[in-house]
Amino acid sequence: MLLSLFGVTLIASAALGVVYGVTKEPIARAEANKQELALASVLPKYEKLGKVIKVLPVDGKDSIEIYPAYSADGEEIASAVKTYTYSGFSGFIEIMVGIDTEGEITGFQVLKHAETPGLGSKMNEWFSNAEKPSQNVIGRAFGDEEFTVYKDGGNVDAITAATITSRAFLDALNRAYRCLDKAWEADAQSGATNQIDDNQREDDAASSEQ
Amino acid sequence: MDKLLTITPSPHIKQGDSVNKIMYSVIFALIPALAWSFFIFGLPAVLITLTSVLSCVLVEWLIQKFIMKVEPTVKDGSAILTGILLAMNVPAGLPLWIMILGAVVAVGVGKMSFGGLGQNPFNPALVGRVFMLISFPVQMTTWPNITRQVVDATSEATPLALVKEGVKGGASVPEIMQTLPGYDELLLGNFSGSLGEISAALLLIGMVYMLIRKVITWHIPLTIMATVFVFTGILYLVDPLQYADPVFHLLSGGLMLGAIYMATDMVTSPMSKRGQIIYAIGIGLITVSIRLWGAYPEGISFAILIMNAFTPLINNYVKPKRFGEKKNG
Amino acid sequence: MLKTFKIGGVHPAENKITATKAVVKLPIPKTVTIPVTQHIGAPSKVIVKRGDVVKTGQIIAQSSGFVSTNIHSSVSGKVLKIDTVYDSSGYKKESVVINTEQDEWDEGVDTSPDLIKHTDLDAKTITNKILDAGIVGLGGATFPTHVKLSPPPGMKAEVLLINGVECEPYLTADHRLMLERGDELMVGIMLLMKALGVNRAVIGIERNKPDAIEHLTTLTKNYEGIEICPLKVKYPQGGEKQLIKAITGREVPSGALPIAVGAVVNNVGTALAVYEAVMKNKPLIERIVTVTGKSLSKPSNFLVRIGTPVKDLIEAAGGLPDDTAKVISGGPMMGKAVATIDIPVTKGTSGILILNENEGHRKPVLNCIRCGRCVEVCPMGLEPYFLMTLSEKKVWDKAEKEQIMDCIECGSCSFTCPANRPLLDYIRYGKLTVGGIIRSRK
Amino acid sequence: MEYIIIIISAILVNNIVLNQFLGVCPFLGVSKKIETAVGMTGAVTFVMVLATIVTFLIQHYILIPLEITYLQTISFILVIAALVQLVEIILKKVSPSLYQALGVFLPLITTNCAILGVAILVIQKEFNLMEGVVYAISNAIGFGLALIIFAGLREHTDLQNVPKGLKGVPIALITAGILAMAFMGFSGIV
Amino acid sequence: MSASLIYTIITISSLGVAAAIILYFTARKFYVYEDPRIDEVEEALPAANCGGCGYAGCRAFAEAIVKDNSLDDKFCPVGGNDVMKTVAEIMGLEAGDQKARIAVLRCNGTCEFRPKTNHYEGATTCAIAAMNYGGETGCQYGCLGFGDCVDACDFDALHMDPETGLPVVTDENCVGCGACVEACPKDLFELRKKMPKYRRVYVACRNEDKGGVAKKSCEVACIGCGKCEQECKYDAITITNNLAFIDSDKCVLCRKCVSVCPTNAIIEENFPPRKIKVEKEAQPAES
Amino acid sequence: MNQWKNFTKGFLKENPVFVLLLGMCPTLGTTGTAINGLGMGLATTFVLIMSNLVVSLIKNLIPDKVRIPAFIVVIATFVTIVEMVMQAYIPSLYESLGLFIPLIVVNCIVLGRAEAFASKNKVLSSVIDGAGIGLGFAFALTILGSVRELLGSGKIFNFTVYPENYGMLVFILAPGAFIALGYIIALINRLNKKNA
Ligand SMILES: Cc1cc2nc3c(=O)[nH]c(=O)nc-3n(C[C@H](O)[C@H](O)[C@H](O)COP(=O)(O)O)c2cc1C
Ligand SMILES: Cc1cc2nc3c(=O)[nH]c(=O)nc-3n(C[C@H](O)[C@H](O)[C@H](O)COP(=O)(O)O)c2cc1C
Ligand SMILES: Cc1cc2nc3c(=O)[nH]c(=O)nc-3n(C[C@H](O)[C@H](O)[C@H](O)COP(=O)(O)O)c2cc1C
Ligand SMILES: Cc1cc2nc3c(=O)[nH]c(=O)nc-3n(C[C@H](O)[C@H](O)[C@H](O)CO)c2cc1C
Ligand code: SF4
Ligand code: SF4
Ligand code: SF4
Ligand code: SF4
Ligand code: FES
Repeated sequence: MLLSLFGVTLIASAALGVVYGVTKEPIARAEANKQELALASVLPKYEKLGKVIKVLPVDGKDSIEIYPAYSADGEEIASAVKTYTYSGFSGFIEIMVGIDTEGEITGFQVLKHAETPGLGSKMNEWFSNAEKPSQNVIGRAFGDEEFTVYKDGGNVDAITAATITSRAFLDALNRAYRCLDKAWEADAQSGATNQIDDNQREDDAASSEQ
Repeated sequence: MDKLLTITPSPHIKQGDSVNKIMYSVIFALIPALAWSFFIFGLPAVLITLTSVLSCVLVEWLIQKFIMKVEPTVKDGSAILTGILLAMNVPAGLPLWIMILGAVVAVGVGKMSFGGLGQNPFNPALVGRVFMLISFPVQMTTWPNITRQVVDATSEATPLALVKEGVKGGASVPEIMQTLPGYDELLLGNFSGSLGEISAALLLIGMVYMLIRKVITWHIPLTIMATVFVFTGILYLVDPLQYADPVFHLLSGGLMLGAIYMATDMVTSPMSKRGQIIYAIGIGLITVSIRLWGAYPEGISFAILIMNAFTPLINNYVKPKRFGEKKNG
Repeated sequence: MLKTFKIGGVHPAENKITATKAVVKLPIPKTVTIPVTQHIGAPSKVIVKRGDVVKTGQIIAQSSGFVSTNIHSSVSGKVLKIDTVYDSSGYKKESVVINTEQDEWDEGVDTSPDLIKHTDLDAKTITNKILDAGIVGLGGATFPTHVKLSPPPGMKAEVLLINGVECEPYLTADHRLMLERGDELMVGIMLLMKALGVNRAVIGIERNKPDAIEHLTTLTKNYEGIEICPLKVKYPQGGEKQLIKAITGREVPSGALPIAVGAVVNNVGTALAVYEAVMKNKPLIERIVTVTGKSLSKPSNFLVRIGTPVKDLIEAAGGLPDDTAKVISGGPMMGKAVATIDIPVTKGTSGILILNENEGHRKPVLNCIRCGRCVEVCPMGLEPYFLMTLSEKKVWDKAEKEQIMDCIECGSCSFTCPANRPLLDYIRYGKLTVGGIIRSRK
Repeated sequence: MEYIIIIISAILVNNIVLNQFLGVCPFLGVSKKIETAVGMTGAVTFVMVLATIVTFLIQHYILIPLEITYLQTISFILVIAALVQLVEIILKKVSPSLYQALGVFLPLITTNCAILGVAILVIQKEFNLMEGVVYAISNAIGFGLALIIFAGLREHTDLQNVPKGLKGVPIALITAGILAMAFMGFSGIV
Repeated sequence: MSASLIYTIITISSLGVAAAIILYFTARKFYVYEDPRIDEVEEALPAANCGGCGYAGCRAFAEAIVKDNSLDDKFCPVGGNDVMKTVAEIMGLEAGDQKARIAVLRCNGTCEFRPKTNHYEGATTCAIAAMNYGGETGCQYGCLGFGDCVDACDFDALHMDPETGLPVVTDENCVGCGACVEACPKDLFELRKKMPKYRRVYVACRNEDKGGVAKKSCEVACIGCGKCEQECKYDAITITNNLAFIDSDKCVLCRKCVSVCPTNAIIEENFPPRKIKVEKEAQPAES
Repeated sequence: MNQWKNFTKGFLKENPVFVLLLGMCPTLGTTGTAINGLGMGLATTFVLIMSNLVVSLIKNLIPDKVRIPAFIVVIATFVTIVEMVMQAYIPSLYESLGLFIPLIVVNCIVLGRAEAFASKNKVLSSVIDGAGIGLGFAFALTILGSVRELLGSGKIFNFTVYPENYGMLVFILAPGAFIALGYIIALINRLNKKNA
């Protein structure tokens, strides 16, 4: 009795192990693919990516990842920032946003969210609608002021009946820019070390990895 | 014997009240408030109400005639009442096609699917309203501007929504209050909102009428109001900057409409008086919780629906005092 | 504050048309039909046969058990046949049909109108005389009175309540009886008290009979231990449990008998019958019947022999009106509609009510709107709408748990329902079935 | 505060049955009578907490260290199945009365998505053990709340004259839908 | 990769085996006696534990079956009829080989034959009407016509004929379950032996009144005259309380009694038409 | 048994969703759109076919006492395989189905079929049974998904039928799932009755 059960589990687990072995690569590739697709969709045409920079914002638990992109001639043209917010209607939202060296948004893509279908879930289309300048964020530049919705005295039209999501969305974008800004500053100061020190009480721990 | 005698079991006589009379008294009690909203919102309100009532009645009639194949009973007035209450729960200017969908859901899903009058566990008008609110959040929260001096037709938020948005935006309640209509206006209804939530005073007059006609008893409406008053009162005392005062909560939003006309729907509320009090307290607490902490600015519709769901349980566990029961026997 | 019971109750229009009509003695009919089941309990055994000659007051059917009683001939004459005949139950029942010849009374019956006040009989003898005389409760239930007077071992009556409430609309038989036969009634009550061994009796009378209250109050001065208790007008105050609650403030527990709270309730008519049986040796062969109705030309109170055809009563009251919809044996709340007026008056017939087309029909039944009015008016604190549904869907276990057996069938629920639900119809059916289930469990 | 958010969220806002669609089969299956619903709630609470703890330990002390987290599904279900059976056997012997009240529901629970679902969600949401337990209890309560209310509603509608075609399951589902609609009023509270 | 394969195998196998061992020992230690049939029945069930049967899982279902020792109202939607048949075998609950029966209505008191004597307005169920009185006609034994029987039939075998006011049995659908017999407060249904082509001869009356009275209330009432009893060579007919009864186990369908009945109280059904038509005009059309 | 009948019974007469009411969680949880419903249905079908196949193969090797655990292991294995394969090759669907993929393992239909059918029948019938029931399940999910998608956002399989503005959001959300399924089942009951 035990033996046959043992046999079944043995075969089953062996089969699993094998399938795992087979799919391990494709799974990893799929993940990477997704990342690449996202990057490609938010950045202007680029030749190669630089080292990933991780910046931990003061008001967040996790770091934000910055992917600098370079043109063929090695010049940095823009950065993709994987940013997030916790203030969505249903909490966590993760967004990949591309920002060029001028601080202009080149594109964005919502990677993860749990907003209400039909309401908050419309972020992707809403904020990139080229026909509606009041709600489109692509092409807009971050300046001294942060993006906010009209309701809060800002300049972006919120998704109808989903102000909360819209606020969260803009919050994530703003965070992305702040971190990127920090990274640039640090870059400017300490050259290649990527070591950033925080003078606008933004951040205290940042590091770079492969 | 040339004429046949009639046989029925006893009793052989009847008290005069009938379902029709009850329903039409409620409709009658609603007339002042309804007329006022016609005056305030003008033609759109009339259209909305007509559409709603007609759709409700038609849906009921069609279902009874062609699907259930029974003698239609639309004359009893309950569908008309559902229609009026449904209309009073939406903003004037709501696209009529949404109104029709809402009526179909209210009567078709909320009432007739369960077998018609008296069989439904949930308040049909509220099923319709919540359905519309969830499905068409934009249209359902676009309130027409009634400060008639302003020409443009942009929407105006209701006092409750203004407070909620304001608090979220970091303002304190007293600051927001200054921009809002005063209590006298809330009482008389000179501010924006659904058709039926604009005049607390006229709704209260209707309540008095229904109490006198013994269509409803005081237990449900007054308990709800008292619960809301006490709950918001406590919060107000704790932090007047965060929370609006209890009178504001009583007079604003659909509280009056809900407490007087919708929570009292006998079909969907508990039978025993003790049960009704529990039910009403539940409605009060949930309403305030949703108002203060939920996503919706107004919570009475949901609160009533939720307590409707509890009604069978309450009926099951809270029984009237039996004759000969041990307690104080 | 006038006394009354606490839970529920309704107030139907009283319509006591005949309240001022003195009782008229009806002539003896040509034939009488005397069913052998005129009481709750086992049917009596017929002891006469076709062609026998019987005298007025002679036993023609004998008690066949403890809860049963004797039945006497109400006329003298020849037994025509023993047959099954419709009675107010709507079914054919075994009956003795007698052709009246003259009015010759059985020996020993004192037919004189003199009032006899004193007797030395002991409790046991009184009870036996009551059994012999075939006395059953005249308040409607026709429960053999001797059974009530013999409390089960361990129980002791403390107070006798006399039911002069007559809360049914229209009926005035008890009212007239209290006005016209007050002294005999008082003696009857004294006898009942003696039989029960109690020294206190309370007559409950609703306030809509002020003359009766006044009359009896003056009489009580001569009779020790009897009090009058005026009550608020509220149906079903005459219900045994409600009356006990109203007068003594005690609640008979669910499923228990009145004796559990030390009370025995008897109707005023029963008390009068007891007087006649004990003091005059006169068995229960006649009773007062109210014949009434809005369309009737001569509504009256009659004193009639048991077995008289109802038709005769209606004739005497002016004949059946053309717009008659319903003929009811009893009052409008608890009486039984009858299919034909060819039925006899029995011991339980307290009234014949004729309803016209306007009031005599039921309205179309609508869905229950759960307004809770039936719950509000139920004097037993039940939930009639729910009991009806449970009976309709045959959920018997739950119906039992919801105490369907406590229903006293007063009809307040059906009376009040705005949706015209036949609540009591179904509850009765439920009671019947649940009662059967309970009995079969034992 | 964290805990309060977890609790309110699991019970009201993201109710496991009405909002997350876990455990719908028993929700429809054992809601015909209020008493059964109460018993089921007890059993689910018990098993859900136990299963969450055990699977949490397996995840963190076996699967993660050995880097074989892809075995989550199979190992969790095995453990839950065994656990339920174990509890059942022991309960039957130790406390027949408790078994009568809760135990009879145990087999039903193995194939209840809610148990496995919550176990997996606890891992996905990266709760620590304590949070996981609170989450499990709250979900069980949320399940029970929905189930008992629903049982009440069904006992009620079963006695009504529901049109023939809708009798039984269809009307139960519609009722559940309206109930879910009502519960949406809580959205946004946390 | 190979390491993880090994871990995989070890983990799963040991989990599985450990679970099995622990279960085995606990099961022995905590053994409780139970009716072995519970196990057998459970075995037969699909073990889906879905609760579709309305019980808390397959085991609870099995326990309920064994405890009630009946399969009424019990059905496993996953397993379907096959499984239920197996369960029935285990429980020894097979319907036995009873003779096939079919329901007949022993009343032919249509509106035409039986004049109304009053008008009923109470709750429209036979049970309640019967509690209150004998019925709308002079015959207190006859059909009340509110269709309690129709409601009771689960097999669509009964419907009310609006013309006659009587229920009609659809022969093909009737399975002889007897629900209608239970339901009728007037005890009008009888389960009779099923004969070829649904043929039958029976007394469609339950009136026990004396002849004259019976005839007065209903034209086709059995008056208890005894002619059929004399005519029947097979002793199938007995008369008690002024009422004839044909025992379906003895009746050979010769139909002699039908022609002698003076009130047409005996009905023959599903026979080919007779050669000479004996004024049978009044008979209602067979279903 | 007639294999064709064996195959088709899962569509209407013994449809796991509409008639047997099993596997309700994925039915409701994954049918926000038709495509998700179809995906979920097919994933389940795969597991059903494979587990039925294996179970009917090994049915004689497994002693009764450990039958259930063994079956669970078999099913869980295939579920995990589906999980990994989907993750590798159709990651977007994998993400939108989320939790419900591992939950196939507790779907009553799968174990129920293994127990009730595969453990008692030959390999071929078992596979056909699995395919029939599985496709019936997929069929049901697709129908429900289409109805919800259509009513909720005016699309079917992402193909716009009417403008999204007119969609009733509630049907994409939880309540709509219950309500839509309720009416569909009522309809199917009626159809089944007519056919019967
Ligand atoms: C069930 C439900 C889902 C909602 N989903 C979202 C959402 O995803 N995003 C959002 O910003 N608001 C959502 N809301 C609406 C908000 O709670 C709030 O009403 C709105 O954001 C504020 O209104 P406004 O945007 O019209 O100013 C939802 C509300 C409910 C009841
Ligand atoms: C089976 C039975 C036994 C009874 N036994 C007694 C009894 O022992 N003592 C008594 O006082 N009444 C007894 N009663 C009478 C009832 O209490 C009651 O008076 C009677 O049913 C009539 O009441 P009603 O007219 O209010 O319906 C008995 C009644 C029944 C049905
Ligand atoms: C609802 C209801 C109303 C009754 N009303 C009266 C009444 O008005 N007068 C009366 O004497 N008995 C009435 N009775 C009968 C009493 O309950 C009780 O049986 C009777 O008074 C006992 O006396 P008896 O046995 O002498 O008839 C009523 C009973 C019921 C159930
Ligand atoms: C006091 C009272 C309040 C009512 N309130 C409502 C209501 O809020 N919504 C509604 O649809 N019908 C209402 N009705 C009408 C009716 O009871 C309702 O349509 C039933 O629920 C239909 O079965 C009300 C009726 C009364 C008597
Ligand atoms: S009085 Fe009538 S309508 Fe009201 S609850 Fe009772 S049965 Fe229903
Ligand atoms: S008849 Fe029965 S249920 Fe109805 S009110 Fe009277 S006691 Fe209550
Ligand atoms: S209830 Fe049963 S016996 Fe009667 S007709 Fe229907 S199937 Fe035949
Ligand atoms: S046969 Fe019996 S149950 Fe059927 S309608 Fe006639 S009386 Fe009612
Ligand atoms: S699929 Fe059955 S409980 Fe979730």
